Amino acid sequence: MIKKTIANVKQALHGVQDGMTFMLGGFGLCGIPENAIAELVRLGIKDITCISNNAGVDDFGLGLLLQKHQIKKMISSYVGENDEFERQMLSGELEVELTPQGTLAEKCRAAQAGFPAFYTPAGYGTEVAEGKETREFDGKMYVLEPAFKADFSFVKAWKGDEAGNLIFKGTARNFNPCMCGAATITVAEVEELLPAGSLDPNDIHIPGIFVQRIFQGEQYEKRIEQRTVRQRV
Amino acid sequence: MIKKTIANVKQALHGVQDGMTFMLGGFGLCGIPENAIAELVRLGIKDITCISNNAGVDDFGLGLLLQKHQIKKMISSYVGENDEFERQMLSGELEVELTPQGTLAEKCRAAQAGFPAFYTPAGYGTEVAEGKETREFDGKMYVLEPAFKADFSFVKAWKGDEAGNLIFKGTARNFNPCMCGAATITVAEVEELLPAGSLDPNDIHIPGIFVQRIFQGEQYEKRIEQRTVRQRV
Amino acid sequence: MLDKNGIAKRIAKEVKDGYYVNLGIGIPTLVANFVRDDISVEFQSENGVLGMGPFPFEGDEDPDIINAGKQTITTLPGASFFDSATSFAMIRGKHVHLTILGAMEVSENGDIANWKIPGKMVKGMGGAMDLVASAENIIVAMMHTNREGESKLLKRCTLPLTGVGCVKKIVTNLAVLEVTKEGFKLLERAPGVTVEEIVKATEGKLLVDGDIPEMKI
Amino acid sequence: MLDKNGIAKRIAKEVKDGYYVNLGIGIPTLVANFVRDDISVEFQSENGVLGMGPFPFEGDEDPDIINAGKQTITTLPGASFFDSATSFAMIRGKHVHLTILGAMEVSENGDIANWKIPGKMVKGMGGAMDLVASAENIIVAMMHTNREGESKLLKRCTLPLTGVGCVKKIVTNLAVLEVTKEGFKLLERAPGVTVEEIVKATEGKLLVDGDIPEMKI
Repeated sequence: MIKKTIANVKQALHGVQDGMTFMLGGFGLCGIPENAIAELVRLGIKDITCISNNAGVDDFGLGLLLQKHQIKKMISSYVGENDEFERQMLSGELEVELTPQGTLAEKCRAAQAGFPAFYTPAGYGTEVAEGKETREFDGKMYVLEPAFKADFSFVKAWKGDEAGNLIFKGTARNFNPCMCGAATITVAEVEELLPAGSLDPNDIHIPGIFVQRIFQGEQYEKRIEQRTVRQRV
Repeated sequence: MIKKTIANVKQALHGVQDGMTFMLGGFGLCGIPENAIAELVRLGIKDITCISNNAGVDDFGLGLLLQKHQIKKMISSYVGENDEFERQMLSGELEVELTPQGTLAEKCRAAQAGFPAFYTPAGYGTEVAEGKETREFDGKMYVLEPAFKADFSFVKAWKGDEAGNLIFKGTARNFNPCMCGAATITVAEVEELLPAGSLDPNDIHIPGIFVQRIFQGEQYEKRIEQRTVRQRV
Repeated sequence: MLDKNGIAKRIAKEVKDGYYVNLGIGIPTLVANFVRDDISVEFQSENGVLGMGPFPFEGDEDPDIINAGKQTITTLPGASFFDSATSFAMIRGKHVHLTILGAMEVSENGDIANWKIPGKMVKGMGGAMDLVASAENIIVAMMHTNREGESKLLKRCTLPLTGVGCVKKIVTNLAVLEVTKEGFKLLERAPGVTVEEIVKATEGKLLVDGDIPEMKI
Repeated sequence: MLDKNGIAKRIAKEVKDGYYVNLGIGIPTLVANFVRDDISVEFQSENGVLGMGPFPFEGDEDPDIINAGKQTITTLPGASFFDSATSFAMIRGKHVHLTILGAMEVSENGDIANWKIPGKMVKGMGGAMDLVASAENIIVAMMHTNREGESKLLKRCTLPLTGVGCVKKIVTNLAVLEVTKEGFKLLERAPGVTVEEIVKATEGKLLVDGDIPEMKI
C-alpha cells in the first residue's frame, strides 16, 4: 500500500506558488475543500487561476480568495450568487472564462484520463465556441475542447483512507471525483481519515492512485446556501 | 421512481433480431451476462455483431454463440483463450475487429456519454490506426476513434433495484458499467434484485437512468477460467 | 394570464410517464410540485442526483444534499448520487428525456439566450448549454414580455446565445407555443388572454391557425 | 542464463518505492513475487483492480476477483475495484508508473510486437496497446531468441506492431538492455553469459561500452 497521508493542511499545500493553476471541487458551497481554501487565504498566494464550477459566496468558499484579490482568473460555469465576483468581472479586475458545466467536468476528466481534447455539442453556435475548432459528426455539430492543465487539484471527500481512496457523500461529490488526478498534484481533504483496509474496495469512488496527498480537515462549516424546507404537518 | 423490472430473461430479450449489434459485459468469464447469453443461444439469433472484450471459452460464455455460428463479427481486444474463436477467425468464417482494450472501453463510454468520437494514443503507428485519422496534440500522436453504436447492451451486476440502479462486485465490474446506456436498450441481469430504496444512493455504481430493463438471473455458474491458489502453510 | 405557478402547472402536463426530467432554476423548479402522481417520473439535477424528492422538513436539511439551485432537498427511494462527469453523460447521452428551463429571449427558429447581458449581468451558463445542445425535448418557461413590456419572443435573439435551434416548446404567462420551421405556432391561450394580446406581445413570427383554445390547467 | 523466475527477479529490482505497476501476462506476473518488501508498491490489473495481493488459499477463490490473466487473486488493504474505462484512465493518464510486459519482438528504436503472427496466431492486443502508448516507463520481459535460436531483438520488427518507440528497457534470459537513440545498449550480462553470446543473439544494433557487469539478482 502506498501511503498518501499528510499530517495537516500546511504540509498538504507544500509547493503551491503564485501564478499557479488550481482545480477546486464543489458545487456552490457543497463539497468544497474548506481547509485548503482557508490555507490558500492564509498563505496569501497570488495571481491564481482557479478552475471551479462556482466562486463561492461573498464571504465563504472561493469568495474568500476573491475578497483578497488573490485570484487572477476564474474558469467557472456559474457565478450567479456572488456579487463581488460579478463586480470584479464587470470591472475587468478579474479575468473570467465561462465554460458550460458539462464541458468543465469533462475537461477535468480528460486531464485525469489522458485525453488531449474532446468534441462536445455544448456551446456550438454561441460565443463559447468562438475561435474553437468545430466539426460535424452524424449531422450534428460539435466543438473541440482541450483538457485542462493544472498544478494542484484540491478536492474534498467524506471518508478516505491512508492509500488515498475516497468516498464522497450525496451531492457533495459533484466535481471532486473528476478533478482527482487531473492536476500534477491532487490534495484530498476528508472528514474522516481511516486506516487502509477500513473501506470496502467495492465502495470506493476514487482509487488512491489519483490522489497524491490526503489529510483530515480540522473542521467543516458546510454552510448551506439556500436553506429550503417544508413545514411538518 | 421509474420501474425497470422485467419478469424473466425471455421478456428481457424482447426485440432482439438477427443482424443486430450487441454489447456484452465481462472480462474473460468474469461478470458475463450468463442468462442473456443462454437465451440468445436458445433463440438462435443469427448474424450478430458482438462487442465484448473476450469471446468466452470454447464451451462457455460467448463461446456458446460461436459454437453455433450465431456470431458474424466480434469486436474484442483479446481472444487468446478460445481455440474455436481462433479457428473461425483464421479460416475467415468469423469477421474480427481487434481493438485495444482501453479504446474498447472508451468507445462504450463515448456512446453512453454522447461523445461522437475521441482521440487516444493507443494503437498509433500500428495496423489498428490504418485508415483512421491521426493528429498531434502537444507533440504526441493520437488516433481518432468513433463511439460504438449498438442495439442492445447485456450487462451483469451483483445487486440491482427496481429503479435499475446497479452495484457490481469485485472485478466482475469491468466493462459492464461502460456498456450501460451505450446501446439503444440496456438489459441488466443481477444476482439479487431488490425493492427501490434498498440500496444506499451513495453506493450505486450505475444509476438506473442508464438501464431500460432489469431482471434477476435464474442461476449463475460463474466459472473460473484460471484457478490459481497458494497452499496453506 | 398565468403567474409563475400557473406556468409551472401547465408545463407539468408535458411531463409523461417514464420521463427523466431536468428542471432549471426558477419557474422550472416549481414544475415538480404539479406533476400527476399517477405517473412515474424521476427528476435529475445536474449537480449529481437522480430521484429528487421534496424539500426536507425543518431540521432535516443536509448541507451535502442539494439541487442545482443550491437548495436543500431530499431523495426518494431509487435515488442515486453521481459525479458531474456522469451527470452530463446522462444529459449529453440523451438519457434525460426532457429539459425545462428559463430564458431571457427565445427566437422564432428556436435559439435561446439565458446566461448573459453584456456589460450588465453575467450569471454564467451553468449546465444550460449542455442541456440545450443535447436534450431531444426542450421546454422553455418564461414571461412573454420583459418589465418594459417588450417581447421576449423575437425574430432573432439580441443577447448572447445559449444554444441554437433547440427550443421545442414555450410556455409563458400568456400562451403555449411550439417552435416550427415557420416560426412560433400558437397552441393555447392563457385563461382570459386574447389572441390579439399574444400577437401584440410577440415580436417573432407568430402562426395563428384557426381557433386557439384556452389552456386547461 | 536466466530462467523465467530469474528474469522476473531481475525486473523486480526496477520497481521503486511508491510505484503503481501494471504487470502483463506470463513472466511479468511473476515479478510481484520478488519485489522487496521494504518498499511500498501497488499492482494494478487493467481488468479493474488496484492493490492486488497473492493468489488465494485453496478454497478461498472468488470467481468475481481475478487479474487480467484471468487468475483468481486476492486484494490487500487499501485495494479498490473499478470499471474498465476508469482502469484505462489510470493507464492513459500516466498514473501507472511502470508497465512490465512480454514481447515477441522488440526493435532497436523501441518498437514492440506482441499480439499477432499474421495467418498463424492472433491473441489480440488486450490492454497492451494502451499501456505502451501511455506509460512513461516500459520494461519488456522476454527470451532473447526464439526456439529456432533467432534473435527477437531486431533492427526492425517483422510482426505487426503493438506500439512504436516506447520500450525503455529489456530484460531477457541473457541480458539487461536499455533502448537508446543509438540502439540497444548492453547494461548487464546474465550470470555465466558472455558478451559474445549476447552479440550473437542480438540482430539489432548493440552498443557495448566498456566492461559489462554480470547482473546481481
